[in-house]
Amino acid sequence: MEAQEDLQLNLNEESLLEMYGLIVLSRRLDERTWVLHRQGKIAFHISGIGHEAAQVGAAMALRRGQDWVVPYYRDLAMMLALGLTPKEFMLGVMGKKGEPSSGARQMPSHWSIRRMNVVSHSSPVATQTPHASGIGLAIKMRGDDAIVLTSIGEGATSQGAWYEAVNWAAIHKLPVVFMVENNLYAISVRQDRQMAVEHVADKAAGLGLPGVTVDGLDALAVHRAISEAAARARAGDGPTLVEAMVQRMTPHSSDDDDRSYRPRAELEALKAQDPVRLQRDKLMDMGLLSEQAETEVQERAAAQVEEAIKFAASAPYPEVSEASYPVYAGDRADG
Amino acid sequence: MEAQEDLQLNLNEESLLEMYGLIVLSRRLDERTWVLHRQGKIAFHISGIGHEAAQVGAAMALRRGQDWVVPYYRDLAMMLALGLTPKEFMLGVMGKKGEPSSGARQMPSHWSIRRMNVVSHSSPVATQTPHASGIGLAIKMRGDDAIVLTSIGEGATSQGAWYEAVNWAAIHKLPVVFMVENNLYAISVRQDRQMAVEHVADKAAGLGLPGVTVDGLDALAVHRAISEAAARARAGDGPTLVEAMVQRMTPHSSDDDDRSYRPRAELEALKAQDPVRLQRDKLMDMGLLSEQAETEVQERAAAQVEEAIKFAASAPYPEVSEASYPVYAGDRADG
Amino acid sequence: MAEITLIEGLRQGMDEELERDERVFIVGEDVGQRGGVFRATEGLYEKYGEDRIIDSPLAEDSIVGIGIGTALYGMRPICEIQFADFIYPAFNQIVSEAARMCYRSAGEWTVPMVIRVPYGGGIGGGLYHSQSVEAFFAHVPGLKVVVPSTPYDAKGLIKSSVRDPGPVIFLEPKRGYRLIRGEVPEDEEVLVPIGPARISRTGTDLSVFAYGMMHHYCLEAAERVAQEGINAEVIDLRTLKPVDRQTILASVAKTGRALIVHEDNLTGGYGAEIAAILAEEAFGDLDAPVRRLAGPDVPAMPYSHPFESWFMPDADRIAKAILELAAF
Amino acid sequence: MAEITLIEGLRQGMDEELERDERVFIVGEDVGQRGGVFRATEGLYEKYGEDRIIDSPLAEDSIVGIGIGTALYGMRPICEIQFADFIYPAFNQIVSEAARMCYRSAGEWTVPMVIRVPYGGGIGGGLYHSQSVEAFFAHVPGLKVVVPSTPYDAKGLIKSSVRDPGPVIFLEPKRGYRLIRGEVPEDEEVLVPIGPARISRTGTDLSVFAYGMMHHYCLEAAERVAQEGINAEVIDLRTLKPVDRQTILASVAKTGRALIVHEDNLTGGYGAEIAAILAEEAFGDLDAPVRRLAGPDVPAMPYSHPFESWFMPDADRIAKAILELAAF
Ligand SMILES: Cc1ncc(C[n+]2csc(CCOP(=O)(O)OP(=O)(O)O)c2C)c(N)n1
Ligand SMILES: Cc1ncc(C[n+]2csc(CCOP(=O)(O)OP(=O)(O)O)c2C)c(N)n1
Ligand SMILES: [Mg+2]
Ligand SMILES: [Mg+2]
Repeated sequence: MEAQEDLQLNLNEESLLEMYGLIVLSRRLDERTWVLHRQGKIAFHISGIGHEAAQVGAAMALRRGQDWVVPYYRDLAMMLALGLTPKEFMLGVMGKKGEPSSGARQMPSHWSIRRMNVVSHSSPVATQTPHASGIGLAIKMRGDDAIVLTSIGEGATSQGAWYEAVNWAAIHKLPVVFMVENNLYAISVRQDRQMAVEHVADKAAGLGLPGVTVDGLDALAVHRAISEAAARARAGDGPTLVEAMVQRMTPHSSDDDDRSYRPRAELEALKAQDPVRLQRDKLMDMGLLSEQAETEVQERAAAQVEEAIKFAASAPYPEVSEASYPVYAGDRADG
Repeated sequence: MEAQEDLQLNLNEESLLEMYGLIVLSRRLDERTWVLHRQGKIAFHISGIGHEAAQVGAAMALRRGQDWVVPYYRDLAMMLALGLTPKEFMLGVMGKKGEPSSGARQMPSHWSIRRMNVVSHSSPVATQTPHASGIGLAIKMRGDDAIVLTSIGEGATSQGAWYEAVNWAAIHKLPVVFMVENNLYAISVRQDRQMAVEHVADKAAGLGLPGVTVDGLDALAVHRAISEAAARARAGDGPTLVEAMVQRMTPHSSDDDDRSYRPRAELEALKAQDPVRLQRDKLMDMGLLSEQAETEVQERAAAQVEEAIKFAASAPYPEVSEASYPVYAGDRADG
Repeated sequence: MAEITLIEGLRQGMDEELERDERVFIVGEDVGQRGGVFRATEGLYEKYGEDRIIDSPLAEDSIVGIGIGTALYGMRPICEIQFADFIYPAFNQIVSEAARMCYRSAGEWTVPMVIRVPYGGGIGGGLYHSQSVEAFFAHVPGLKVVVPSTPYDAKGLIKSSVRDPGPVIFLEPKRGYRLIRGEVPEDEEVLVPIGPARISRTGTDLSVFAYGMMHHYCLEAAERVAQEGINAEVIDLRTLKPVDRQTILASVAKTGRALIVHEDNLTGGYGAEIAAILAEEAFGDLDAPVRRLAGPDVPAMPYSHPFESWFMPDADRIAKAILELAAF
Repeated sequence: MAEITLIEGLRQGMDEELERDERVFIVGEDVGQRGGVFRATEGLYEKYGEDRIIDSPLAEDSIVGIGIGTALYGMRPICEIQFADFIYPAFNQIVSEAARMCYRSAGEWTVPMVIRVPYGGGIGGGLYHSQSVEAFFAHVPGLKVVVPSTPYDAKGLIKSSVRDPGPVIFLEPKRGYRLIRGEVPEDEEVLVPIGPARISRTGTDLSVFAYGMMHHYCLEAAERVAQEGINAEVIDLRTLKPVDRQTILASVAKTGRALIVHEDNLTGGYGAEIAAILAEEAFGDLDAPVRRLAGPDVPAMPYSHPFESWFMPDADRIAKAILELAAF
């Protein structure tokens, strides 16, 4: 029923399949990157496995290229939905020349896609949230037709900076959607050591904006929630906090080993709720995805991934001379 | 009725009169300090006028000398209730030798009374709140029979540090009472530019602890609210946020001129709700304060204030040699 | 030409930039109706309205963080930190974000913003209303750090800072706001470039480097020692980062002696970098040790009046240091 | 004697102090079951329980602020900041509060606490997992700043830091955690006092000052140049604040030449203070300019492998600098 509504209101058949294709692509790319790491071919990976449905659902609720996005490191699927190519991702993973988000200066998965209004973010968590509110303020000052979505993990909402930023948006009714990807863990720290509220969305009440919790394993549910929040923002009714309940199906990053803090049975149980499978089943139930189409989606994704790896592996490392600039706007190699 | 309850439950006649005496003393001291400033005899004063009832009500809900207090700069009346003498206050105001809170290193009204477990605080707002939670944590770790009360203005609750600190206390159910003295202004900035919630107490919901708003012009109401919060804390049930609605009846400080941002009529209206008069009327209604007793209270306060001024005015300035220590614990003049 | 105060120079500069470029706006605590606690933005709220002169909540990290967001979108924020002492909550946004944004995005994103910071002692502000913070920021690549000491430079440098394509920490010697007066032309645009130092008194016997209020005390001291036959060159550094090495080295090549004066704590203070540059690059020119005269290594300027004078270098102490160095 | 790693030295030191004094506890992100992201606290949660090895929320200002509160009450917190790069949110509590508490209360309140900070590059951490932050804190009166470079010093200095009556910023060269091994006696208590530097290689031709990982590269470089007949003295500063002036000045009095090496950015870095001390107090002893070899003035160490090597001083570059300086 709700899915039918989506079909009518926001998403046509094509975009539902696009959504699924992106989710699959993200998963394949992500899994393959873990393999590269195990093979010793790359130094670091931080994964979005288990978050994909929420991210793609969110991205597709935006007017891509018009609205602004201030993401965080787990947002591979969101970035793919916003136009990051697998090749670009792989350049970043391998620290190769021309990597578009930072010129190979940042660790992998520190996004920036200028052409899509995706703003550069850093590693210190929650630093991006005030930027999003600032962008919202600027949009309001300029009277532009845009909104901004920013994402973050539930753990990082413990940072004072996060509260300050959301507070700004609430006071000034800024066109911002604060999306929290709640996977219940911040590295090893569980939500109950992170906050005393049951849902991150409960924090909204203390800041004076609406807060909703949504099933982040369901791309359509997230799409709906973010669409509603975006509509509020566009209408001048201010920000919304949307908490998507997702699951971290991997260790925190390739540097992590989760065995000391995460019961194996818990991890096993997550697999029964794998968002990729859930979306596939849903589309099949809706009659939008045939077995054959599914095979094609998978094959297309796999091919794109392999092509990206080949491309990035043969790309050169940056010249050392590039490292010394631009410290200041306008700096050039020869300056 | 409620007052009768107070009389029975927490406060006897004597302590109600003590409370009133402290409120009057604080007001006289505070007013006289403004006069000293106008006379050019002192450089700076920051006033608690309009906050006295809330502060004394709160302080008397503590077991003074056993519980801990982490105050802020407006808490003159609270400090008097905790044992600060008018002489000590005046030494601070005049920056004289032996000023007990900082040895004349800090500006006036930056409290610290070691003997009463009143912790030194600084000027940057909200820095004290994590200290209070930390003290709460230490009390819990040691299993001691104490609680901690910390106060702050409503504006300063916009600081990220404040949220982080309250969050800690909520997660660990620490024995902390977070008291907010809401006078609706942060220098010139009104509450509606500071937060999007109606009451600071609403912030509690987002942090997972109880929050209450109480009439801060009524010492007994505040006494009751803080007593309840303190009882919860002692029982191991965790922190409470108590917002006392008070009024700032003066400019922010002697450096401020509020004419550009505060309507004169608004200030006039406050006078009808002067907490000192309200307490007096209440005690008279209760039959606890005669006209003659009132005169005595006033005279006693005035005498104490004059004595303090005389004492501090004739006290020496600190030796310059004192200024160079103690930078590190244990440093001495001769080190 | 009109004689105006340092704070008036600042206000004029901001006013002109607000007028010139509608992307420019001001954000900070009490900058609106109150006109700032020092009245630097007085009248601007009335002229430009609450959408461009914005009272922030009491949260410095957000003042800078929000400012960065608007700058990424193309605005030109002027963020006011009420006192330098209260900039630390914003340290993360300034150092991790504003300073590193351009480099970390290989130049794709830049943060054109000014962070105005009244700093320094001598106003009865005690430990937390008197601090100097330049050493922290002058250490951070990606930031520029500017300190005007005259009304002319205040006006000219704030305007250049607003136009700079990156983040500028603009330190205002608050004791000089009304104390320092100077002529500023009314009929021409005043722009002072970020970068060059200014030789405010030429001399031959030794070089004195300073900025902000200390620069004025150094000039005073130089006049005093002139009566004893010592001819000091005084240099107002004006831009601390990037620092004007040429002017510094040329002066010491001429005089052979260097004294650096600041009111911030000595150890690890800004003077250390100047001394290090000289120790490295002026070795052959130096006829005497490089001297630093600075605030003592106590946490900050204490309140009581005798303490404050004890902390703050003044013309007397500077003159004494000059004489000692000249006699080396 | 057992040969152990630097991180094992640290862990042993903390373990012994937790055992000795029940007021000691550890607080930080992932320090509990996870044993810290670098495993510095591994096993301690199991041994001392969740009440003494506390996983904090993801909020550094509160880690330090809560720590201060417990210290005021009489506890002895060891606060872990996961990476130096993430210490800036806590800058206000460290600088405004921990550092100034003793002075501002005329000694009535003190903050005995250790803030452990893994720092430095060479681990593929890119811009935000490689930073060095010592210059900021070495500028702040009221703080002590300590950097061990060996397992012995790691153990001995962490124990002394826990026992210190004031706040200690304890910087850990994380690249050396497992790389650096050394002997540490098992049957006697290891305590290394805060303050004294250590001459780790005596020499006569020039003095090399360093700390952390750079100290090891300096030793390596010194061995290399020895083959070319240059006899360098290498000094591990160990405590950056308060710094051991005597040892520094005595060494330069002997050698007449000084090279300072650190991986933090050059300008306004810690080396500036050492250079300034020498320029001021060793003028008569210096036979050559004071040289600084440091990370370049870009915002931080970039990620890509060639960039990382470009940023970080290594034995080659240090050897080259030694030879140049010796030849001056
Ligand atoms: C200011 C800061 N402190 C610590 C870290 C180290 N760190 C990186 S991710 C992380 C946990 C984040 O958890 P959460 O916000 O829940 O996001 P998730 O990774 O679960 O998606 C931590 C502690 C950091 N990046 N920034
Ligand atoms: C971090 C910081 N920023 C700014 C200031 C300057 N300042 C001092 S008091 C104040 C307003 C405080 O308002 P509120 O918290 O409501 O307390 P009130 O003074 O009204 O009691 C401001 C902005 C400060 N002391 N600390
Ligand atoms: Mg999480
Ligand atoms: Mg207020």
